[in-house]
Amino acid sequence: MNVAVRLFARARKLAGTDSLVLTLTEPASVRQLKERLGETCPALRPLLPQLLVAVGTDYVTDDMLVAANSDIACFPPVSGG
Amino acid sequence: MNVAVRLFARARKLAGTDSLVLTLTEPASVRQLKERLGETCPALRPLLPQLLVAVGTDYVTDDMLVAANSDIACFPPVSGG
Amino acid sequence: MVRLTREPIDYAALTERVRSSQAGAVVLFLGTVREMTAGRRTIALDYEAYPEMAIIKMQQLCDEASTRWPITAAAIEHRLGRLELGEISVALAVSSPHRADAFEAGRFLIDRLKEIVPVWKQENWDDGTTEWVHPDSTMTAKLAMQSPSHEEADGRSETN
Amino acid sequence: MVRLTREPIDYAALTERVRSSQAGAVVLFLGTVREMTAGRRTIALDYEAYPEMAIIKMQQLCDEASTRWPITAAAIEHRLGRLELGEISVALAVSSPHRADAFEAGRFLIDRLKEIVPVWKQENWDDGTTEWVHPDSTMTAKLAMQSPSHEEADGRSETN
Repeated sequence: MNVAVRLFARARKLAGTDSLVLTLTEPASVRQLKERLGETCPALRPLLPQLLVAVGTDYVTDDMLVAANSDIACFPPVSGG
Repeated sequence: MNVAVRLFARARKLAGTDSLVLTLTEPASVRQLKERLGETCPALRPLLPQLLVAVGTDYVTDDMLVAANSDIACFPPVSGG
Repeated sequence: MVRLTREPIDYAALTERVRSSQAGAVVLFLGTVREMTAGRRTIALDYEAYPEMAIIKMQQLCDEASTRWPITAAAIEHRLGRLELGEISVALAVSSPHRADAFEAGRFLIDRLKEIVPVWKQENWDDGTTEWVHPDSTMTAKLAMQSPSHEEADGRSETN
Repeated sequence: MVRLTREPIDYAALTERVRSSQAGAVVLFLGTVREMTAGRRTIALDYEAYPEMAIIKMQQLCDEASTRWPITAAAIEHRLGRLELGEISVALAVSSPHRADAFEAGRFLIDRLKEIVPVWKQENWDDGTTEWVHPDSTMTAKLAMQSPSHEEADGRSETN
Protein backbone atom coordinates (compact mmCIF):
# COMPACT_ATOMS: atom_id res chain seq x y z
CA MET A 1 0.00 0.00 0.00
CA ASN A 2 1.01 3.60 -0.41
CA VAL A 3 0.67 6.03 2.50
CA ALA A 4 1.12 9.78 2.38
CA VAL A 5 3.21 11.28 5.18
CA ARG A 6 3.31 14.96 6.10
CA LEU A 7 6.55 16.31 7.53
CA PHE A 8 7.01 19.27 9.84
CA ALA A 9 9.80 21.45 11.22
CA ARG A 10 13.26 19.85 11.12
CA ALA A 11 11.82 16.70 9.53
CA ARG A 12 10.53 18.84 6.67
CA LYS A 13 13.85 20.67 6.36
CA LEU A 14 15.96 17.49 6.41
CA ALA A 15 13.72 15.80 3.83
CA GLY A 16 13.52 18.90 1.68
CA THR A 17 9.78 18.40 1.23
CA ASP A 18 6.64 18.78 3.32
CA SER A 19 5.19 15.43 2.29
CA LEU A 20 6.14 12.17 0.66
CA VAL A 21 4.56 8.84 -0.21
CA LEU A 22 5.86 5.57 1.27
CA THR A 23 5.22 2.10 -0.12
CA LEU A 24 4.59 -0.38 2.72
CA THR A 25 3.70 -4.08 2.87
CA GLU A 26 0.49 -4.68 4.84
CA PRO A 27 0.11 -5.07 7.71
CA ALA A 28 2.56 -2.28 8.48
CA SER A 29 3.40 -0.99 11.95
CA VAL A 30 4.53 2.52 12.80
CA ARG A 31 7.98 1.01 13.41
CA GLN A 32 8.04 -0.29 9.85
CA LEU A 33 6.85 3.06 8.57
CA LYS A 34 9.76 4.76 10.30
CA GLU A 35 12.24 2.26 8.85
CA ARG A 36 10.82 2.81 5.37
CA LEU A 37 11.05 6.56 5.92
CA GLY A 38 14.77 6.21 6.68
CA GLU A 39 15.30 4.10 3.56
CA THR A 40 13.34 6.44 1.32
CA CYS A 41 14.88 9.56 2.74
CA PRO A 42 18.30 8.92 4.34
CA ALA A 43 18.55 12.56 5.41
CA LEU A 44 15.88 11.82 8.03
CA ARG A 45 17.84 9.04 9.72
CA PRO A 46 19.45 11.19 12.44
CA LEU A 47 15.97 12.20 13.54
CA LEU A 48 14.38 8.73 13.59
CA PRO A 49 15.13 7.86 17.24
CA GLN A 50 13.26 10.98 18.33
CA LEU A 51 10.68 11.10 15.57
CA LEU A 52 7.06 11.44 16.65
CA VAL A 53 4.29 9.98 14.51
CA ALA A 54 0.65 11.06 14.54
CA VAL A 55 -2.28 9.38 12.85
CA GLY A 56 -5.04 11.88 12.45
CA THR A 57 -4.46 14.12 15.49
CA ASP A 58 -3.32 11.38 17.87
CA TYR A 59 0.19 10.33 18.73
CA VAL A 60 0.84 6.68 18.00
CA THR A 61 3.34 4.16 19.32
CA ASP A 62 5.71 2.06 17.22
CA ASP A 63 3.57 -1.05 17.63
CA MET A 64 0.39 0.36 16.21
CA LEU A 65 -0.69 -0.53 12.72
CA VAL A 66 -1.01 1.97 9.88
CA ALA A 67 -4.01 1.88 7.54
CA ALA A 68 -3.74 2.78 3.87
CA ASN A 69 -5.80 5.95 3.99
CA SER A 70 -4.41 7.22 7.32
CA ASP A 71 -3.60 10.87 7.77
CA ILE A 72 0.01 10.44 8.91
CA ALA A 73 2.38 13.13 10.16
CA CYS A 74 6.00 12.80 11.26
CA PHE A 75 7.87 15.45 13.19
CA PRO A 76 10.54 16.04 15.85
CA PRO A 77 9.75 16.61 19.54
CA VAL A 78 7.64 19.72 19.88
CA SER A 79 9.16 23.00 21.06
CA GLY A 80 6.31 25.51 21.13
CA GLY A 81 5.35 27.92 23.88
CA MET B 1 2.06 60.21 77.72
CA ASN B 2 -0.54 60.65 75.04
CA VAL B 3 -0.39 58.59 71.85
CA ALA B 4 -2.53 59.05 68.76
CA VAL B 5 -3.93 55.86 67.29
CA ARG B 6 -5.37 55.53 63.79
CA LEU B 7 -8.15 53.00 63.26
CA PHE B 8 -9.08 51.19 60.06
CA ALA B 9 -11.89 49.04 58.68
CA ARG B 10 -14.01 47.30 61.33
CA ALA B 11 -11.96 48.90 64.12
CA ARG B 12 -12.88 52.30 62.73
CA LYS B 13 -16.54 51.33 62.38
CA LEU B 14 -16.78 49.87 65.90
CA ALA B 15 -15.07 52.89 67.46
CA GLY B 16 -17.09 55.34 65.38
CA THR B 17 -13.95 57.35 64.64
CA ASP B 18 -10.84 57.03 62.51
CA SER B 19 -8.46 58.10 65.27
CA LEU B 20 -8.31 58.61 69.00
CA VAL B 21 -5.79 59.60 71.65
CA LEU B 22 -4.86 57.25 74.48
CA THR B 23 -3.19 58.25 77.74
CA LEU B 24 -0.56 55.70 78.77
CA THR B 25 1.92 55.43 81.66
CA GLU B 26 5.51 55.07 80.44
CA PRO B 27 7.02 52.65 79.67
CA ALA B 28 3.98 51.26 77.86
CA SER B 29 3.92 48.03 75.87
CA VAL B 30 1.68 47.28 72.91
CA ARG B 31 -0.24 44.95 75.26
CA GLN B 32 -0.92 47.87 77.60
CA LEU B 33 -1.94 50.03 74.64
CA LYS B 34 -4.50 47.41 73.62
CA GLU B 35 -5.88 47.19 77.15
CA ARG B 36 -6.19 50.97 77.33
CA LEU B 37 -7.91 50.95 73.94
CA GLY B 38 -10.53 48.51 75.30
CA GLU B 39 -11.09 50.71 78.37
CA THR B 40 -11.33 53.92 76.36
CA CYS B 41 -13.54 52.42 73.70
CA PRO B 42 -15.46 49.35 74.94
CA ALA B 43 -16.97 48.81 71.48
CA LEU B 44 -13.52 47.65 70.33
CA ARG B 45 -13.26 44.85 72.92
CA PRO B 46 -14.62 42.04 70.69
CA LEU B 47 -11.86 42.83 68.19
CA LEU B 48 -8.95 43.00 70.66
CA PRO B 49 -7.90 39.31 70.48
CA GLN B 50 -7.41 39.66 66.74
CA LEU B 51 -6.33 43.29 66.62
CA LEU B 52 -3.15 44.05 64.69
CA VAL B 53 -0.96 46.96 65.69
CA ALA B 54 1.51 48.76 63.46
CA VAL B 55 4.10 51.34 64.47
CA GLY B 56 5.08 53.31 61.45
CA THR B 57 4.62 50.74 58.69
CA ASP B 58 5.78 47.71 60.69
CA TYR B 59 3.69 45.19 62.55
CA VAL B 60 4.60 45.02 66.25
CA THR B 61 4.16 42.33 68.89
CA ASP B 62 2.46 42.78 72.26
CA ASP B 63 5.77 42.94 74.11
CA MET B 64 7.24 45.85 72.21
CA LEU B 65 7.31 49.30 73.77
CA VAL B 66 5.45 52.29 72.42
CA ALA B 67 7.11 55.70 72.19
CA ALA B 68 5.19 58.93 72.72
CA ASN B 69 5.46 60.21 69.18
CA SER B 70 4.92 56.86 67.46
CA ASP B 71 2.72 56.63 64.40
CA ILE B 72 0.36 53.92 65.65
CA ALA B 73 -2.36 52.13 63.71
CA CYS B 74 -4.79 49.46 64.91
CA PHE B 75 -6.87 47.29 62.60
CA PRO B 76 -8.39 43.84 62.14
CA PRO B 77 -6.74 41.04 60.15
CA VAL B 78 -6.32 42.16 56.58
CA SER B 79 -8.65 40.93 53.84
CA GLY B 80 -7.44 42.54 50.62
CA GLY B 81 -6.77 40.94 47.29
CA MET C 1 6.01 49.54 40.64
CA VAL C 2 3.21 49.37 43.17
CA ARG C 3 0.08 51.48 43.27
CA LEU C 4 -3.28 51.99 44.95
CA THR C 5 -6.05 53.37 42.79
CA ARG C 6 -9.74 54.19 42.92
CA GLU C 7 -10.05 53.83 39.13
CA PRO C 8 -10.50 50.57 37.21
CA ILE C 9 -7.18 48.74 36.95
CA ASP C 10 -5.57 48.72 33.51
CA TYR C 11 -3.99 45.29 33.76
CA ALA C 12 -2.56 45.43 30.24
CA ALA C 13 -0.59 48.56 31.18
CA LEU C 14 0.58 46.78 34.33
CA THR C 15 1.65 43.76 32.28
CA GLU C 16 3.51 45.93 29.78
CA ARG C 17 5.52 47.42 32.66
CA VAL C 18 7.05 44.02 33.50
CA ARG C 19 7.58 42.72 29.96
CA SER C 20 11.19 42.56 28.80
CA SER C 21 13.30 40.81 26.21
CA GLN C 22 15.28 39.46 29.18
CA ALA C 23 12.19 37.57 30.31
CA GLY C 24 10.71 34.55 28.55
CA ALA C 25 7.74 34.32 30.90
CA VAL C 26 5.14 36.69 32.32
CA VAL C 27 2.49 35.70 34.86
CA LEU C 28 -0.40 38.05 35.55
CA PHE C 29 -2.83 37.44 38.39
CA LEU C 30 -6.18 39.21 38.67
CA GLY C 31 -8.39 39.10 41.72
CA THR C 32 -11.99 39.81 40.70
CA VAL C 33 -15.25 40.31 42.59
CA ARG C 34 -16.95 36.91 42.74
CA GLU C 35 -20.71 36.73 42.98
CA MET C 36 -21.13 33.65 45.19
CA THR C 37 -19.28 33.00 48.45
CA ALA C 38 -20.29 30.02 50.59
CA GLY C 39 -23.77 30.06 49.08
CA ARG C 40 -24.36 33.80 49.60
CA ARG C 41 -24.72 36.35 46.82
CA THR C 42 -22.57 39.47 46.78
CA ILE C 43 -23.70 42.63 45.02
CA ALA C 44 -20.53 44.67 45.59
CA LEU C 45 -17.39 44.93 47.71
CA ASP C 46 -16.01 48.03 49.41
CA TYR C 47 -12.23 48.11 49.74
CA GLU C 48 -10.40 50.26 52.26
CA ALA C 49 -6.66 50.56 52.96
CA TYR C 50 -4.13 52.03 55.31
CA PRO C 51 -2.55 53.52 52.20
CA GLU C 52 0.92 54.58 53.41
CA MET C 53 1.57 51.16 54.95
CA ALA C 54 -0.08 49.22 52.11
CA ILE C 55 2.24 50.81 49.56
CA ILE C 56 5.32 50.04 51.66
CA LYS C 57 4.22 46.44 52.19
CA MET C 58 3.48 45.89 48.50
CA GLN C 59 6.93 47.21 47.62
CA GLN C 60 8.49 44.96 50.29
CA LEU C 61 6.74 41.99 48.71
CA CYS C 62 8.18 42.84 45.29
CA ASP C 63 11.62 43.23 46.83
CA GLU C 64 11.31 39.94 48.70
CA ALA C 65 10.18 38.13 45.54
CA SER C 66 13.25 39.52 43.77
CA THR C 67 15.55 38.05 46.37
CA ARG C 68 13.84 34.65 46.35
CA TRP C 69 13.42 34.15 42.58
CA PRO C 70 15.45 35.40 39.59
CA ILE C 71 12.66 37.63 38.40
CA THR C 72 13.09 40.43 35.90
CA ALA C 73 10.34 42.73 37.20
CA ALA C 74 7.24 42.73 39.40
CA ALA C 75 4.32 45.13 39.72
CA ILE C 76 1.24 45.25 41.94
CA GLU C 77 -1.84 47.44 41.76
CA HIS C 78 -4.74 47.31 44.25
CA ARG C 79 -8.03 49.07 43.78
CA LEU C 80 -9.95 50.80 46.59
CA GLY C 81 -13.55 51.95 46.93
CA ARG C 82 -16.70 50.24 45.68
CA LEU C 83 -16.29 47.38 43.21
CA GLU C 84 -19.14 45.75 41.34
CA LEU C 85 -19.37 42.07 40.38
CA GLY C 86 -16.56 40.93 38.11
CA GLU C 87 -14.43 44.04 38.60
CA ILE C 88 -10.72 43.69 39.29
CA SER C 89 -9.66 44.35 42.88
CA VAL C 90 -5.99 43.47 42.52
CA ALA C 91 -3.61 42.86 39.62
CA LEU C 92 -0.05 41.70 39.88
CA ALA C 93 2.42 40.83 37.17
CA VAL C 94 5.83 39.23 37.34
CA SER C 95 8.33 38.43 34.60
CA SER C 96 11.29 36.07 34.67
CA PRO C 97 13.59 34.28 32.25
CA HIS C 98 11.84 30.94 32.93
CA ARG C 99 8.22 30.16 33.69
CA ALA C 100 8.59 28.20 36.93
CA ASP C 101 9.95 31.28 38.68
CA ALA C 102 7.23 33.56 37.33
CA PHE C 103 4.48 31.20 38.53
CA GLU C 104 6.04 30.72 41.95
CA ALA C 105 6.74 34.42 42.49
CA GLY C 106 3.22 35.33 41.33
CA ARG C 107 1.67 32.87 43.73
CA PHE C 108 3.89 34.14 46.53
CA LEU C 109 2.95 37.78 45.87
CA ILE C 110 -0.81 37.24 46.05
CA ASP C 111 -0.62 34.84 49.01
CA ARG C 112 1.54 37.24 51.03
CA LEU C 113 -0.45 40.28 49.94
CA LYS C 114 -3.51 38.67 51.50
CA GLU C 115 -1.58 38.12 54.73
CA ILE C 116 0.25 41.36 55.33
CA VAL C 117 -0.93 44.26 53.14
CA PRO C 118 -3.34 46.42 55.15
CA VAL C 119 -6.37 46.38 52.87
CA TRP C 120 -9.84 45.29 53.96
CA LYS C 121 -13.03 44.46 52.15
CA GLN C 122 -16.61 44.74 53.25
CA GLU C 123 -19.23 42.48 51.70
CA ASN C 124 -22.50 43.95 50.48
CA TRP C 125 -24.80 40.92 50.45
CA ASP C 126 -27.91 40.80 48.29
CA ASP C 127 -30.11 40.75 51.42
CA GLY C 128 -29.02 44.33 52.15
CA THR C 129 -26.61 43.49 54.97
CA THR C 130 -22.94 44.40 55.03
CA GLU C 131 -20.11 42.50 56.67
CA TRP C 132 -16.38 43.10 57.09
CA VAL C 133 -14.43 40.14 55.81
CA HIS C 134 -12.26 38.69 58.55
CA PRO C 135 -10.07 35.84 57.49
CA ASP C 136 -8.29 33.78 60.11
CA SER C 137 -5.27 35.95 60.58
CA THR C 138 -1.89 34.44 59.85
CA MET C 139 -0.42 37.72 61.03
CA THR C 140 -2.19 37.62 64.43
CA ALA C 141 -0.87 34.10 64.98
CA LYS C 142 2.65 35.03 63.91
CA LEU C 143 2.83 38.09 66.13
CA ALA C 144 1.42 36.15 69.10
CA MET C 145 4.01 33.40 68.74
CA GLN C 146 7.05 35.64 68.80
CA SER C 147 9.03 35.57 72.00
CA PRO C 148 10.06 38.89 73.57
CA SER C 149 13.72 37.81 73.63
CA HIS C 150 13.67 37.25 69.88
CA GLU C 151 12.12 40.64 69.30
CA GLU C 152 14.61 42.40 71.57
CA ALA C 153 17.66 40.58 70.28
CA ASP C 154 16.53 41.25 66.78
CA GLY C 155 16.06 44.93 67.47
CA ARG C 156 13.31 45.41 64.94
CA SER C 157 9.70 44.48 64.49
CA GLU C 158 8.72 41.41 62.56
CA THR C 159 6.88 42.44 59.44
CA ASN C 160 7.16 39.54 57.08
CA MET D 1 -11.36 29.13 22.98
CA VAL D 2 -8.11 28.16 21.32
CA ARG D 3 -6.49 29.81 18.35
CA LEU D 4 -3.39 29.95 16.15
CA THR D 5 -2.52 33.32 14.69
CA ARG D 6 0.16 35.02 12.63
CA GLU D 7 -0.75 38.43 14.07
CA PRO D 8 0.46 39.83 17.42
CA ILE D 9 -1.52 38.27 20.27
CA ASP D 10 -4.03 40.55 21.99
CA TYR D 11 -3.67 39.09 25.48
CA ALA D 12 -6.14 41.54 27.01
CA ALA D 13 -8.85 40.28 24.65
CA LEU D 14 -7.88 36.73 25.57
CA THR D 15 -8.09 37.58 29.27
CA GLU D 16 -11.49 39.23 28.86
CA ARG D 17 -12.79 36.01 27.31
CA VAL D 18 -12.20 34.07 30.54
CA ARG D 19 -13.27 36.75 33.04
CA SER D 20 -16.55 36.07 34.82
CA SER D 21 -18.38 37.12 37.97
CA GLN D 22 -18.33 33.40 38.86
CA ALA D 23 -14.54 33.57 39.06
CA GLY D 24 -12.56 35.33 41.77
CA ALA D 25 -9.21 34.61 40.15
CA VAL D 26 -7.67 34.90 36.70
CA VAL D 27 -4.16 33.76 35.79
CA LEU D 28 -2.64 34.82 32.49
CA PHE D 29 0.61 33.36 31.23
CA LEU D 30 2.64 34.91 28.42
CA GLY D 31 5.58 33.24 26.74
CA THR D 32 7.83 35.88 25.18
CA VAL D 33 10.92 35.79 22.98
CA ARG D 34 13.90 35.94 25.31
CA GLU D 35 17.16 37.43 24.08
CA MET D 36 19.67 35.24 25.92
CA THR D 37 19.62 31.43 26.08
CA ALA D 38 22.56 29.61 27.63
CA GLY D 39 24.84 32.55 26.87
CA ARG D 40 23.82 32.89 23.20
CA ARG D 41 21.96 35.85 21.75
CA THR D 42 18.75 35.35 19.78
CA ILE D 43 17.60 37.87 17.22
CA ALA D 44 14.28 36.22 16.34
CA LEU D 45 12.34 32.96 16.51
CA ASP D 46 10.40 31.29 13.71
CA TYR D 47 7.38 29.28 14.84
CA GLU D 48 5.78 26.56 12.76
CA ALA D 49 2.84 24.28 13.58
CA TYR D 50 0.91 21.28 12.40
CA PRO D 51 -2.16 23.49 12.67
CA GLU D 52 -5.05 21.00 12.56
CA MET D 53 -3.48 18.86 15.28
CA ALA D 54 -2.23 21.82 17.33
CA ILE D 55 -5.76 23.21 17.60
CA ILE D 56 -7.18 19.84 18.65
CA LYS D 57 -4.43 19.36 21.25
CA MET D 58 -4.88 22.86 22.69
CA GLN D 59 -8.61 22.23 23.04
CA GLN D 60 -7.93 18.85 24.67
CA LEU D 61 -5.68 20.61 27.20
CA CYS D 62 -8.43 23.07 28.08
CA ASP D 63 -10.89 20.20 28.45
CA GLU D 64 -8.48 18.22 30.60
CA ALA D 65 -7.82 21.23 32.81
CA SER D 66 -11.59 21.58 33.28
CA THR D 67 -11.88 18.03 34.51
CA ARG D 68 -8.92 18.35 36.89
CA TRP D 69 -9.68 21.73 38.44
CA PRO D 70 -12.95 23.60 39.04
CA ILE D 71 -12.10 26.26 36.50
CA THR D 72 -14.61 28.66 35.01
CA ALA D 73 -12.97 29.14 31.62
CA ALA D 74 -9.68 28.64 29.80
CA ALA D 75 -8.28 30.05 26.56
CA ILE D 76 -5.04 29.53 24.64
CA GLU D 77 -3.59 31.41 21.71
CA HIS D 78 -0.31 30.56 19.98
CA ARG D 79 1.42 32.73 17.44
CA LEU D 80 3.19 31.41 14.34
CA GLY D 81 5.71 32.92 11.96
CA ARG D 82 8.63 35.20 12.76
CA LEU D 83 8.73 36.75 16.22
CA GLU D 84 11.14 39.47 17.28
CA LEU D 85 12.70 39.86 20.74
CA GLY D 86 10.13 40.42 23.46
CA GLU D 87 7.14 39.46 21.31
CA ILE D 88 4.50 37.10 22.70
CA SER D 89 4.60 33.56 21.30
CA VAL D 90 1.88 32.07 23.48
CA ALA D 91 -0.80 33.43 25.80
CA LEU D 92 -3.09 31.41 27.99
CA ALA D 93 -5.66 32.52 30.51
CA VAL D 94 -7.65 30.57 33.05
CA SER D 95 -10.29 31.70 35.53
CA SER D 96 -11.60 29.92 38.61
CA PRO D 97 -13.50 30.73 41.79
CA HIS D 98 -10.30 30.44 43.88
CA ARG D 99 -6.72 31.33 43.04
CA ALA D 100 -4.99 28.04 43.81
CA ASP D 101 -6.90 26.32 41.01
CA ALA D 102 -6.19 29.10 38.52
CA PHE D 103 -2.44 28.97 39.23
CA GLU D 104 -2.30 25.17 39.05
CA ALA D 105 -4.37 24.93 35.89
CA GLY D 106 -2.34 27.70 34.24
CA ARG D 107 0.91 25.94 35.05
CA PHE D 108 -0.51 22.64 33.80
CA LEU D 109 -1.63 24.20 30.51
CA ILE D 110 1.74 25.69 29.60
CA ASP D 111 3.72 22.66 30.80
CA ARG D 112 1.57 20.24 28.78
CA LEU D 113 1.43 22.55 25.79
CA LYS D 114 5.21 22.38 25.59
CA GLU D 115 5.00 18.58 25.70
CA ILE D 116 2.22 17.69 23.29
CA VAL D 117 1.10 20.57 21.07
CA PRO D 118 2.79 20.22 17.65
CA VAL D 119 4.48 23.60 17.37
CA TRP D 120 8.21 24.08 16.79
CA LYS D 121 10.55 26.99 16.97
CA GLN D 122 13.73 27.73 15.11
CA GLU D 123 16.36 29.95 16.69
CA ASN D 124 17.93 32.73 14.66
CA TRP D 125 21.19 33.38 16.52
CA ASP D 126 23.00 36.68 16.25
CA ASP D 127 25.94 34.93 14.51
CA GLY D 128 23.67 34.32 11.50
CA THR D 129 23.08 30.62 12.17
CA THR D 130 19.68 29.01 12.63
CA GLU D 131 18.81 26.00 14.75
CA TRP D 132 15.65 24.01 15.39
CA VAL D 133 14.95 23.83 19.09
CA HIS D 134 14.82 20.20 20.22
CA PRO D 135 13.93 19.71 23.82
CA ASP D 136 14.32 16.30 25.39
CA SER D 137 11.04 14.81 24.40
CA THR D 138 8.72 13.65 27.14
CA MET D 139 6.42 12.44 24.40
CA THR D 140 9.10 10.28 22.73
CA ALA D 141 9.85 8.65 26.08
CA LYS D 142 6.17 8.11 26.86
CA LEU D 143 5.39 6.55 23.52
CA ALA D 144 8.45 4.31 23.73
CA MET D 145 7.47 3.02 27.18
CA GLN D 146 3.98 1.93 26.26
CA SER D 147 3.45 -1.80 25.99
CA PRO D 148 1.65 -3.18 22.94
CA SER D 149 -0.79 -5.08 25.15
CA HIS D 150 -1.84 -1.87 26.86
CA GLU D 151 -2.34 -0.18 23.52
CA GLU D 152 -4.37 -3.03 22.11
CA ALA D 153 -6.49 -3.56 25.21
CA ASP D 154 -7.10 0.14 25.30
CA GLY D 155 -8.21 0.23 21.71
CA ARG D 156 -7.07 3.76 21.08
CA SER D 157 -3.87 5.69 20.74
CA GLU D 158 -2.29 7.36 23.70
CA THR D 159 -2.38 11.10 23.20
CA ASN D 160 -1.86 12.65 26.57
